Amino acid sequence: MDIQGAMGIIEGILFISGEPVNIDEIAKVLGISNEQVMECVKQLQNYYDKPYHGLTISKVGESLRLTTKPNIFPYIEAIFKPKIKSQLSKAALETLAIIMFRQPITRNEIESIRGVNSEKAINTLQEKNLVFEIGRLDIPGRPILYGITEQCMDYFGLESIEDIIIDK
Amino acid sequence: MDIQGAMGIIEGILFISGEPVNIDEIAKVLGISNEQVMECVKQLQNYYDKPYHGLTISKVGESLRLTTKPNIFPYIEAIFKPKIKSQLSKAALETLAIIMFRQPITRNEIESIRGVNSEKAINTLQEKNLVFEIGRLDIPGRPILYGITEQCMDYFGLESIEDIIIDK
Amino acid sequence: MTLNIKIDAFEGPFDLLFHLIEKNQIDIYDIPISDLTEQYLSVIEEISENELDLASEFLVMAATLLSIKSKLLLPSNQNQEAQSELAAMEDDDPRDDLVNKLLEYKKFKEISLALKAKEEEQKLIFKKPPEDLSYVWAADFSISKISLEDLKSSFISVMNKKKPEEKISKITKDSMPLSRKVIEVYKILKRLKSQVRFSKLFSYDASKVEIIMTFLAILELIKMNKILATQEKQFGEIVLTCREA
Repeated sequence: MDIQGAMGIIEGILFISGEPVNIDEIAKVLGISNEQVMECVKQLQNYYDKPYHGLTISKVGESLRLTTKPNIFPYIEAIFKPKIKSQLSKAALETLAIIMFRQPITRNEIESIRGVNSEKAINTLQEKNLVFEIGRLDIPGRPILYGITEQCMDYFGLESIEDIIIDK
Repeated sequence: MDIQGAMGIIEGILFISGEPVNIDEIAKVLGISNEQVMECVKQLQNYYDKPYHGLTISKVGESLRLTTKPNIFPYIEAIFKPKIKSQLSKAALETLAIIMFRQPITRNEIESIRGVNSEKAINTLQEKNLVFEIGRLDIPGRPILYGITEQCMDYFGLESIEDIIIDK
Repeated sequence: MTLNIKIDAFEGPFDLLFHLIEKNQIDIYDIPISDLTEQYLSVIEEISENELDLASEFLVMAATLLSIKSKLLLPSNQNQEAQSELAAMEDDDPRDDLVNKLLEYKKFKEISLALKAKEEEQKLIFKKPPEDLSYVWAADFSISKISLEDLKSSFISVMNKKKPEEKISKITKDSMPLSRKVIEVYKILKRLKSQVRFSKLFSYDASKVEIIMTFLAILELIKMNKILATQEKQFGEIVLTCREA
């Protein structure tokens, strides 16, 4: 498989999927290594960086996704009137921040860091599929352990959770 | 609006839409003429023609659309087919089970049990002659009532509907 | 000092403390507990005038602050002979625990702000709806691999699947009005005629709200002179008896 052909296929796969696609899966279908996939992505991204392209490829967690560039947002808005995406409350963001860096973590531990009841915030995050029950702790009461989902990385556009600390 | 910026926006709009977008609409949002839109498309197409791109723009009637190139289809199939196939059969199996044990039943009722749109699944089952329209419910909208066909009963060796008892 | 603060603006007592610390440019490693406690109390006082339902967490923090304040006052009453002991005291600053918790909270507060910024960024970019390819393979569904047993188990699993509606019905159960709960509890006690332990009035997996409601119902019944409640020791089991027997 030559690299140019692989680039086109990767572009097509991401286009069809809409949702982020796992790098392993792409590598498997193309019969190349993950590193080769990333090399293709890097080259595609070089093209996308040109001003005459409105798309961009990004890595979220262990997946790749094709999205529009932020700068064309006003035009997208003008033609499609996208639904206003509901944003997370302060409570939900705080709770998510804790789960992200302390996972797996119980509700009790979250509440002792925040100092307030966090049941509602956790429920909201679960409904939005940003956190999930990883398992249960083997102590009396068998409390639920929470962790973040793959979709959470997509939601915030994070390649890894360290991005959040580095960007600060 | 410079032409490069317009190209990026057109690309983004076609990408998001997934369906053909009317040229007039694009021209209006960008504040340029239809001819200028087509000039942008021509230039974008020059780039897409390169082997390292898997997408292509085409004009259908008075609209434009972005699709994958036909030559990458085998890879699309290889990566998405297993997923879609198993989803499809799971949906069909669930829907058939519900119709079998709850007939006569409307699509609404099926969907409230499954929690997802079930139109495609019902269509598939009808095409396979496993379920059919028994009649209609005498309420506003007169929704269709579904039941399993004789063929389906034969297949599973059921003498009559009464044989079907769920031992829960 | 006039404080014009709404409790909604704060995520909890730590958040409120932070607001005060930043506003007064306090060094977090050397918190003037007296001042801070005073300010904290005046804020929650003002708030609780309007919102009686002030979250208990805010009151717990008030108690914590007061307790730290009193501990800090203690060493000054002791004699100054034991120099070494004093050094040990410094190691064991009563504020440490609070400071550590505040620092921990601050870290996540900052991360949550960074997440907020990322969320804003992501608002501007769009994914494309996935292409519906199912039509390409619709013909592949085949009944030949399915048995009646498959159908039964599929049916049972789909019927048992948790549905969002269940959450709604759970809420109505939780928010049973107190008056109904009072009647319910009284009926149980009257029927049993003997002593009943408080913990037997709700199932082991009862929600917090349910337990609180039951407790409130008990208080109500005691006030109404309908039942007797005894508790042998602190945090011990509460035993209830019906007065009319």
